[in-house]
Amino acid sequence: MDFEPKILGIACNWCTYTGADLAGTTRLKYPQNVRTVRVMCSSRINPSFIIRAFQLGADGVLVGGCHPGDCHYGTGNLYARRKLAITKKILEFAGMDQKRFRVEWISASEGNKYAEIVEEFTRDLKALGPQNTFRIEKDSRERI
Amino acid sequence: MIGSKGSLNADHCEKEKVVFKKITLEKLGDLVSALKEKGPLYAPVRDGKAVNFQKITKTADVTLDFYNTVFSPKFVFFPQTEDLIRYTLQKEGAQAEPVPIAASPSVILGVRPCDAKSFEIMDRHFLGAGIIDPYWKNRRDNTVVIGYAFDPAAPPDPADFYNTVGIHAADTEGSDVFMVRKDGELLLKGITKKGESLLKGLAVLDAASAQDEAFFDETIRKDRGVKTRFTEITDTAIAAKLVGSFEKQEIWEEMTASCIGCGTCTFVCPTCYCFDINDETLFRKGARKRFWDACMFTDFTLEASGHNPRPRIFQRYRQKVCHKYSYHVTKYGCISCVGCGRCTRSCPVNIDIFSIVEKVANL
Amino acid sequence: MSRIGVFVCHCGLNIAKTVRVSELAEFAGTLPDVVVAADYKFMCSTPGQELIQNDIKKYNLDRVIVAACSPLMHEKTFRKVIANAGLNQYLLSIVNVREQDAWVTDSEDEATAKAKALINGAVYRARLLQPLTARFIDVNSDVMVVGGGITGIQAALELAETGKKVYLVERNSTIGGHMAQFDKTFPTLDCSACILTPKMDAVLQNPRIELMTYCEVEEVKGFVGNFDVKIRQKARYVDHSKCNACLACTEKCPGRGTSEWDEGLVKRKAIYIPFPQAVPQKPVIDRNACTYFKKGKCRLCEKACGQSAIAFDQEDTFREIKVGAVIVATGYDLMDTKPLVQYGYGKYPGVYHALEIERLFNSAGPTGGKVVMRDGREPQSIAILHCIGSRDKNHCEYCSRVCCMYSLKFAHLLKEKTHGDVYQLYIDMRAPGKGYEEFYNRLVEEDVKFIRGKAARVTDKTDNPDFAGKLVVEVDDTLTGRFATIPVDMVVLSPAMKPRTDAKEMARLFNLSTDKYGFFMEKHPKLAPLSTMTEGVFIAGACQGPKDIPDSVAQGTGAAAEALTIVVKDRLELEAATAIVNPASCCGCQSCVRVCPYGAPVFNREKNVSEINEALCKGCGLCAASCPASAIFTRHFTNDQVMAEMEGLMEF
Amino acid sequence: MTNIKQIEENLKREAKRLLESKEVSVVLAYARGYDEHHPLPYAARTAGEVGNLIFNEYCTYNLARYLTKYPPKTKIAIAVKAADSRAVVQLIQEEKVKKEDLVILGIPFIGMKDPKTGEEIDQKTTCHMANPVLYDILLGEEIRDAGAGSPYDVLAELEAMDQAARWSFWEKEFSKCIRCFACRKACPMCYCDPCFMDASRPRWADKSPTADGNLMYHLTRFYHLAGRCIDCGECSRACPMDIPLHLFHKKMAKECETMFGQAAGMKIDDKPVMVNYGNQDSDEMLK
Repeated sequence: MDFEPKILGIACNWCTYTGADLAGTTRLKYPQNVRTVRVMCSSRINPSFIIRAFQLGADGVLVGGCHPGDCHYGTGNLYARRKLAITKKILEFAGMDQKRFRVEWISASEGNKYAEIVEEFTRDLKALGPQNTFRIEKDSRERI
Repeated sequence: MIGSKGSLNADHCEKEKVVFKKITLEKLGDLVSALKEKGPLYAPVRDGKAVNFQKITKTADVTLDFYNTVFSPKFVFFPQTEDLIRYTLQKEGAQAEPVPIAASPSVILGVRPCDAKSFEIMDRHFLGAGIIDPYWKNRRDNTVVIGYAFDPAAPPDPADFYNTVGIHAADTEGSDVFMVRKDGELLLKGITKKGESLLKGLAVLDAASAQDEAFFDETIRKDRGVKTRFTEITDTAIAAKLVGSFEKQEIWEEMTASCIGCGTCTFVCPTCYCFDINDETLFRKGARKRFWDACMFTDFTLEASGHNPRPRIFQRYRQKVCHKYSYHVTKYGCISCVGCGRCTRSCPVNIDIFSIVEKVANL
Repeated sequence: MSRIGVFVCHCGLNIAKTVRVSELAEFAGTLPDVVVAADYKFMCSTPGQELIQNDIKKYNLDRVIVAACSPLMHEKTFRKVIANAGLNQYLLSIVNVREQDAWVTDSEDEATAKAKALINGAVYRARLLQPLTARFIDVNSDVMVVGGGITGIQAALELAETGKKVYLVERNSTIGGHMAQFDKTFPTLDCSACILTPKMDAVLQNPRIELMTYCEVEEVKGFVGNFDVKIRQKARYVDHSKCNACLACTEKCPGRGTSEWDEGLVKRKAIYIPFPQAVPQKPVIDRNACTYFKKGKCRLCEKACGQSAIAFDQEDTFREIKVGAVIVATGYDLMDTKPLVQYGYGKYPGVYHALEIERLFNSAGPTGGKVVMRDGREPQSIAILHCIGSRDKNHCEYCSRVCCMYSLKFAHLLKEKTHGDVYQLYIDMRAPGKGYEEFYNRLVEEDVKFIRGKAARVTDKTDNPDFAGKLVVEVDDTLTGRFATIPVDMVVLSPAMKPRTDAKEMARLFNLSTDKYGFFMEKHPKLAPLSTMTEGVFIAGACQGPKDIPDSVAQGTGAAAEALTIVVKDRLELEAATAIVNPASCCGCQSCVRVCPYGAPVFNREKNVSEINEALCKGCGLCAASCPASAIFTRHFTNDQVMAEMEGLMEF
Repeated sequence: MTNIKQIEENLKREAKRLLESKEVSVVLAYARGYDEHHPLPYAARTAGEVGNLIFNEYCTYNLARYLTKYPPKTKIAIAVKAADSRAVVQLIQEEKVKKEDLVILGIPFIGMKDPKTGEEIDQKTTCHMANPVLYDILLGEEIRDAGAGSPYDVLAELEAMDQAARWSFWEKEFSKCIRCFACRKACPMCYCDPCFMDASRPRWADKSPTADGNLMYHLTRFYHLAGRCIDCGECSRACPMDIPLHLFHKKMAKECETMFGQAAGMKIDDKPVMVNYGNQDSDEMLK
């Protein structure tokens, strides 16, 4: 069987999650590789969540928020942008392929953008193959 | 003094049936290979600037050119982490299985006298407190300790204070085999039956001469003269002093003012045995783990209610000193410190535990 | 150990067509802690709801998972369902197997596999869900309107009309604002005072409006529904409770101050009302102009006053009021054109700015409505310069929106009053309002000379002897492509509308954000143009950006309606999923205080920990993600809940 | 550069003056440890205790770490070298200490030695500055001819690696971690107590030192210090396992400087970058 990457999505309630719903309402088809956690705002995302997602075996992580300036909470995603930017740098310097971590601003009206991004991301991750950098090897946790 | 209390592992051999061998340093590799065949071998390995005991995979890694390791070899008997139980969460509840206690016969090569002594102090706790810790016991029983004398010609590290706690630079106590370096050779003497039978089974070793034996005894004699520090402390006196000073908060605060509250001193210490037990689960699989804890950490005594009996650093530091030099004396009859100086050397802010003990002794 | 029930909805065929629903329910039944799993045609239907409620009772469930449509669709429905069965409504997790699963694939296998992973994630999360209780606060039904310009007046009147008590706070001694300075209003050219003064009077007459002129907001505390506002009543030196507005005092006064209302074109008395129709009609003393305050003697006004209303010993007083909502309508300032030295304002007496011209037109103005210049001459030629400071990257990048139209109005009035030559120097003519384009067309007919180009310079130096004594306006005419020099007697500048100089201070008082120019930021540019990030505080009029009178009035009315949505309620439901600080873990770094858009976290210096005012918290979670010590819990989206959900999602 | 003995004398003189005049109640500096090569951070509280103060090449330790343990409004004089002064500035930015409560005794000196190894500390492993950025009293002459180069030069090797090589480098380094937490405890900016690692809901990382838990601990800590780390190198020196933590911190500092245009601990009225946003921010940062 072909490699099917697992993508952990983290989407803000007001824009990206709603946009993802819209993709469904308009019956757009995209790969079923993304599993989404809903949070109220992209600024809720603690960078440790991203690290954890990779440790749990995510082959890619997709964070979605409102376009900067359109945040439901005004400035939340402006802070989020900095947090996520530095998260990206951390992952990269630690040796994680930074292509596995995507941040996208997807508004509630951009169902098609959501579908396109999931499609594209899934394709990219298939090309990259499984993520074994941070993934916890369950049987090698003991050490002496 | 510690030595006067005797050892729980006392199966010292008779004087006349001494097993005494030697090997040239060039053939250290052969010795290492031979020891490795007996089972897992732990020996000093240089990694960057530091030398530490490691489980040997490559013969050439072993070095005997070191003063002392950064970490004590206690982890051979008491690993930093070990699984006690492994379990799987299921619909009907957890399926758990204890991890079998199985230790193959192993050898630790190159243990300094103070560290060898530390094993005996730890025995009192893990074996002599009324409950026998099977993990410790199993590994202790199956391991041969090859002690290694300090070079009497080299000055001791200023952080060391082993002779002030009654241990000498070439004490054989705690070792099964004791090793002395003579120019390009290693002299190995069997101290216990376990040690002797190990030596007997090592074909790579040559027989040692009477001259060698004289050198061996001379080294031990000379090493008795190696002085680390000059304040003499006695177990019971310091234990009493500490009890008396407990309430003198200001003094303790002042003495420990620079402590930052990390756990380095306890982790490098050969006689710190505190551990925590925690269940750690990922998805549905998990293990009940035992792992080192440090009394210097804030959460060491944190209670579920949120109350912490030792919220401040001076309280935790005082606990560490009192435990080692007072409570341990009361409970096990000796202080729980071998003066190896590791805590002092590793301390990020150069706190010297012995200076604190000295101050208390002189109060 | 939790007791979880999983309920899988078919949604007719919407879900069941692609997701194998019975297989899904069966799978859910195998998960640890799941005690019952069922599927049904329509979970949101009455029988579906009853199925859930019966199972809650039958199996003693303490957590419910519904795999159905998006939580944005039916989360509220199912919360009610479980609440009616006695479970806390927050012990519910919705799994979106319709919009984000069944509808976006044709593959049964893929859809079913994804649904399983999603349910597993929900089970992991459900175990850690905590019951939450909605909290209510009482709402103060009064409203404060800050700013007594046309916007504030409109808002106050509308609110009072609904029966609410309104405090109208104005820093000047009269309400009316900039509109009171205007002579005519575009495009209808009706008299500004004629339409404004009845409204000002209506404010005065309305028993539900407490007019607080000569007052400034000093401090704002509290939160939506319960603001505590401290107001400074500046000393008037006239006891308005005694004053009968006879104004005898003003006649006797020898002091001279600069008339703000007349834009400094004339002097006024030291004890004065700004203009004849001022509301209230009671004078104040300008300390800086008063002879008594300056020299220690005079007190002529005191002698003239039959009411003994003069009170030289008055001091600023403070008053605390409680309101449920606030409307900020603090208006704008006209840009100071002096720094734009190329236009010579302040250097050449023949250069005027827009508000000065308004006053020259006005029959109550310094010239009695005649257009005569500072030197007494009537101008024979006038150039009106558009976009002074506006649409200029070096000053105000934005378009001030009203200048084109009032410049046209000026042209019309100047033409009418002077019969001189009138030039309009414009970049683009912007006339998008109702009747505006028609007004422009009308002016084109009126022999006004339109030159498309931004004036480069105004100077009195010229080599051309014909231009002697004239002001020469230099402009690149972009229609002809030629550089033109226009000799005129008078130059009128149409400067940018800017935020009030103290807008930042005001923003800090009310915890508003400002845009890059300093105008107050609305919550959403399209959908919440009057709301702000501070709940219960609304903005209206030119304090949000340049606006003309109709827009300002519309916003005033709109803000009144917005404020009403709050104060009409007795109690306000607060967000239950708010953040809370665990004081035992807080390291006092104040990251939360620095990032919160709502000012909900406050640093308690005594305890050295942050505390969150839950009435202000909107539950976005920014503080929790910014907290290095993990001391903040965003209820319903706590770190452990999110981490557990991720673990569940990634297991299979 | 002023002679180190002279600096010590100046330090003692100023400390005595400050304590005698009651301008401060504590002088944070160094005293002799168990030998002169191992000085101890020391808080002198009386003029009489000033005699215990020393300053030599081994007085490496960043004393800013101790500032946060004093109750608010304590008047403190603190001896700082270049990087240490940046820590003080950063703490002022974060309102953990107030400038008006501090008398900053600046020490311009290059050539400190690591007490553990006795070797001179390579400037490149720290913030590569010679003079304190903020001080009230400078205890020596300002150094004008400080060495050339950037504090980020040492990153070249790691930056040039491909991702797999970098991961194997860090994987090996992090696997050494024994969770003694010396890095966080030695860090002047790590003043959280308890730390996120001590939290039990959730446990961000296993309490036992597992490789994945170590990864979570260190990466998260790098994040917490992004834009705050003042590059004193104390974490790496404190580490008994010799994990080169400073390299990662440096990289984050470099990225923050590039993206947000602000280095940590340079100006007291800066706002920490990770609790801020700016007009220059763009989505390019996420590329």
